[in-house]
Amino acid sequence: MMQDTFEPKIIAFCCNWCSYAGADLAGTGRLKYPENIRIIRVPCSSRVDSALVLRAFQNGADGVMIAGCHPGDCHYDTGNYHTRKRMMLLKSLMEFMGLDEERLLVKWISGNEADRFKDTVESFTSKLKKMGASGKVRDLRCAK
Amino acid sequence: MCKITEELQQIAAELLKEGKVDLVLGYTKGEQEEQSVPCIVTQPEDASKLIFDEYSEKALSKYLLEESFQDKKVAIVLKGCDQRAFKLMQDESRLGREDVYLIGVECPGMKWGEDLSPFCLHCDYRTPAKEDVDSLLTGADIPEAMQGEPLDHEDSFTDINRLEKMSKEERFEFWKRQLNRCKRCYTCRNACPVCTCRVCVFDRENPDYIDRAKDQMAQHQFYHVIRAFHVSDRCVSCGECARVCPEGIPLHLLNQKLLRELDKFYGEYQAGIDEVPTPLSHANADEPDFFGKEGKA
Amino acid sequence: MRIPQKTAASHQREELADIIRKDVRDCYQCMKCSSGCPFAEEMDYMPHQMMWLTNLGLYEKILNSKSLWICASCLACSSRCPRDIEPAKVMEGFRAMILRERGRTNVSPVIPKGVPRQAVIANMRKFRR
Amino acid sequence: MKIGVFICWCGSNIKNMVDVERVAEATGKMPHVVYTQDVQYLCSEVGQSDIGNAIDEHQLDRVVIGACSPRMHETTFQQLMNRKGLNPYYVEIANIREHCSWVHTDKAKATVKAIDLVKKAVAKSYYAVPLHAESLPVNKRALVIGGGIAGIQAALDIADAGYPVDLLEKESSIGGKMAQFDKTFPTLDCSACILTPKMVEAATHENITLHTYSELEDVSGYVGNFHVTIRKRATSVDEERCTGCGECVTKCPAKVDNEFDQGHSKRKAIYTLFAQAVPNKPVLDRKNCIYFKTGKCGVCKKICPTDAINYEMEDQLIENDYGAIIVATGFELNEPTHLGEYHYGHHPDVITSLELERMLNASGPTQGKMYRPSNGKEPKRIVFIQCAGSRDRHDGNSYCSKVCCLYTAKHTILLNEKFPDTESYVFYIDVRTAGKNYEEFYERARQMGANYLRGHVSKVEPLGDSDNRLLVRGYDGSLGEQTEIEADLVVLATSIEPQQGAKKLAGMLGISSDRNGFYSEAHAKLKPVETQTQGVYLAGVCQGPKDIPEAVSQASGTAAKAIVLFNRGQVKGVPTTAMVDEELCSGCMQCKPVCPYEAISQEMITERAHGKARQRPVASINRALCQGCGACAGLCRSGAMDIGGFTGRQLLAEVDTL
Repeated sequence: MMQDTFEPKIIAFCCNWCSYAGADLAGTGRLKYPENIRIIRVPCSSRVDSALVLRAFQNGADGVMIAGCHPGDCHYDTGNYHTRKRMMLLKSLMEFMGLDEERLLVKWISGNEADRFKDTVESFTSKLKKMGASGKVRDLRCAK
Repeated sequence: MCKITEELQQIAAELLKEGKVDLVLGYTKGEQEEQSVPCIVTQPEDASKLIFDEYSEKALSKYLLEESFQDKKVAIVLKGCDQRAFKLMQDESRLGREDVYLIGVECPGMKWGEDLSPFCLHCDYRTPAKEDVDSLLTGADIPEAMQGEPLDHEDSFTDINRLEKMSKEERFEFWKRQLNRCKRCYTCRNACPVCTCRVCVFDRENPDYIDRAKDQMAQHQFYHVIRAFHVSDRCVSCGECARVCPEGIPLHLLNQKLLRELDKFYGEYQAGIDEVPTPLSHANADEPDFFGKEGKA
Repeated sequence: MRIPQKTAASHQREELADIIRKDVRDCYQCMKCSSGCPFAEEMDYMPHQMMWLTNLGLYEKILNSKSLWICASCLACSSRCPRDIEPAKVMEGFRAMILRERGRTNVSPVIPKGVPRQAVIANMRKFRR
Repeated sequence: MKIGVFICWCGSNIKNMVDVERVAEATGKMPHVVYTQDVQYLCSEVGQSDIGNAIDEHQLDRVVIGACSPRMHETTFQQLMNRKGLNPYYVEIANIREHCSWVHTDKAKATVKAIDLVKKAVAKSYYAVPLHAESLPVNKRALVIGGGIAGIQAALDIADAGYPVDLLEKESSIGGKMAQFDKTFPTLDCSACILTPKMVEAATHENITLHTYSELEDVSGYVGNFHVTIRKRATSVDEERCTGCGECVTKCPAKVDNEFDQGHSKRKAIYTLFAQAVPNKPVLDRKNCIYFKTGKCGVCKKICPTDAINYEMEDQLIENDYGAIIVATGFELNEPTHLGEYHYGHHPDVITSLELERMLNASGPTQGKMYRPSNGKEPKRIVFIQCAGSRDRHDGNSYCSKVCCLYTAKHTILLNEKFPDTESYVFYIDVRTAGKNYEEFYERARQMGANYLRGHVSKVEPLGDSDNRLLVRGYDGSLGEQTEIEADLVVLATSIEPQQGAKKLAGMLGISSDRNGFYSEAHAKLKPVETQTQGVYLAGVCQGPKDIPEAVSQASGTAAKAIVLFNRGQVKGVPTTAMVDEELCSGCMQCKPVCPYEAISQEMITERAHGKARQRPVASINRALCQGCGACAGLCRSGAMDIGGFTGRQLLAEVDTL
């Protein structure tokens, strides 16, 4: 079965102050989660623009995760308010174009929520496994 | 000859004669009856070339950025939506108000082939505000369909509703069908009066946003999503992007969809009428959180 | 209830203070006395309310209340009062004031069912003449 | 470009789950990678010297590390780069411990992931740009806005440290609200007795300049370099000449309600705010002056022995540069007229706590005598209503005003002490006594006879008797019944609110306010006196309701922050700030409102095009202010805005390798 062998590729943009720290804490706590995720460090979730997300999908990412501080906790005060506004629009446009907006996950994970980080990665990975490979935005010639 | 055209010619001739402006940027009749094209008049006697009718769709304000218009005093003809575009350019420091003489005209609604543009049906800013322009010409022949209250967004952009009701796969197929026709001629971008970047990201070689994706479909999706984003909150609802598309792709639906979402969650905002900052340039704690515990993510 | 213009006279307050040797002003209405009182359900004013009426100077209400006589003097309230006011003692004080003023006891002895012997004996003490 | 890749074992921490040799081998094949090595402990001295030697030997100009989280040892490696004469931002770290070896269980898969992560870092390093932190000199002069107790304290602390301070006050005297109070809880110190010496000290301190009757007109600049314009309103009294003899005040024929006494007394049109005012020189209130209204009068001018009255005096604009700004603008009290059920404004015997405070004050309108405004008689029974407008979402402020519980306890104590035959009834929802010795103080109030009734008052109405008394309808939670009290005087504990002009000031200073209009601190726990704008600090109630000791300690906190800044003498920004590509930027300034630090401004550049020099606007980053969040870069359509260390090109490179 396809589902059994398919390993989704996940690119995660984690803000340096909360979510990246949360992922670090998951490591320090030796929590275990699937290997599918590749984390890219950004100063703040608001640094991520829609071009980066689309580019990740084009490159064959089956899921993209953007993780930032909880609203109100942003290291830069307002960054994640911008993130949620921009990403809501991107998701609704993706949905409108018939793309799988579920493949873009926006999550607030604080620096001490190692469990939340682990749970998020686990559930996102298993969801993407069920959904199968992303083909709709994928640039086939880019795929390795 | 309609009243506005008559007055327009008169004003243009006067402005040129008195030396108040170096040139007048307006419309003249094209080769076909159902076509009006941009036209520059520099001599008072040529003012009679100028016309204004329901085919004068092209937004002229972006011409002002071109090199040949620099350091010149220009008079420009603006419909309601054009004036919004002008105001936005002004707010975004792309041009100053001082050297431009604005001739506002009442718009009778623009034709998309036989029909009226859905943008015009929805438009409640056909005529520029009097205080925003130097002369205002009114008295257009308003077609019956536009005489009442403007239509709601939902009632004029019915295609969005139709698409929203489809299944995801149907929507995908729809856009695949549409976007596969795209030749990336960039006419939509060039016609858009708010696409005013000095260098468009899609014209940049490094990082090369386009060349990387060799697959047509993926490229088109990329281009149109990004363009819709760049325009979204700044769209002045002129409808030029869709009208000029040689392949007839209804790509205005993308940014109108975004506009609808913005209005729904962050309150109505009309670029070029309401004051800047535009909705995407600010964010605060009180806005809805879609990604919290109970959010749709 | 309207708080009357004239509350307890100072001689009454002094009399009470004299008997109980406690300052009811210390009461901050935590209601622990009422929460532990075995007879609170039977009372018209619960112990904390008695304390409160004392503070407000509404002695008439206290002197006419059933609660004074339902109180079994089990001293649960007193032993638990975080302010050391000993509500049982305050009750006793009012009873004493009534008993001093002969003829005032117009309350009939009430002995609810299932009352422990100790309470009955306590009642005997109260109604002794 | 010569890149060296170093993979750390971290003892067994990485090596046990990741095949480090394979990672080194795989990344070694990437373009520009000239050297790879796996090392037992990269952070150790041995590891560091291994990297150093490789840099020397192979002339490496970029270093990629596969090790623990960059949050752990980024600075260690950056310092190494510095020592080797390379820019610290030429080192890139792949997190193969916290994000890989520690969280995975399948060695083969973890090794593949580690290779990906290191490759990603190598790709990112291709586009690395050297970065430097900007440092700017600090102007060692502080501005304190607000001359209340918090402002005075902050000014005194900074001045004592030897730095000049300007103290700005909009009224004609410093002192603020505390000057209006009678006694202070929980010690019952006389407010004036402890405040006045501080006021005098501030006025006479060699490092403090007072600007009374002045307001903030404009602020520009940033931490260390604020440029401020102060508007000194025309007092019509020449400060130099005036001796403060008070002759003009005595003779002035115009009488108006005295705001300082909450309207319970009259003052003249030319007046000093209160007897102990600092500076003790009168100001002329032009709105109520007969001369200014009719052109006739001029008594003050005639009577003044030093000819100090100047009707032609104009507002003065004073410009100054400061390194730090302390905001101590305090609060206002809500006028409870909108709470119709309390009858405030309709019956003279319903007053606010501040009015009572003035009445009790020995230097107040009644010299400390209590009276009923309706008939002047002494009140015998006083009802206090707590939370009148506070903790009221419906018709007031949802927050707690914090000080009312204690000052009401104080009022009942003072009343009991001064007028033993008055009765005090207090209707409350909760009594909050969090503070040193506050519980004891509250106990004392109850001890001394205050009757606390738990329940909110629903209605105050005139009783309609000959004495014009009031009937207070409430509920007594203890007795569990509705309770009515006939009262001679009803006192409302009104809600503390931000100053009317708070929002405008916030806009000028670039600081934010919370939903209630109080200024927001940078972090609720750990940065309680800082704001999001560097160099602007918060003291006192402008940040949220608080009592005097809290306001004073917060003020000293702000002073410490300012002094630290001045001692350091320069501000150092973060190196990873935003950068503008002026070629691409059209100066649309959409990025400006996005920036939480007001670090983006518009700047004109001159450009030669078609043989002509032309001016055009572009966005410009103040690198001392920018903290490098990248919200601007995430929005910029043309890609003109970028973030050092996280450029669009670098992030794309990372995405592209995965």
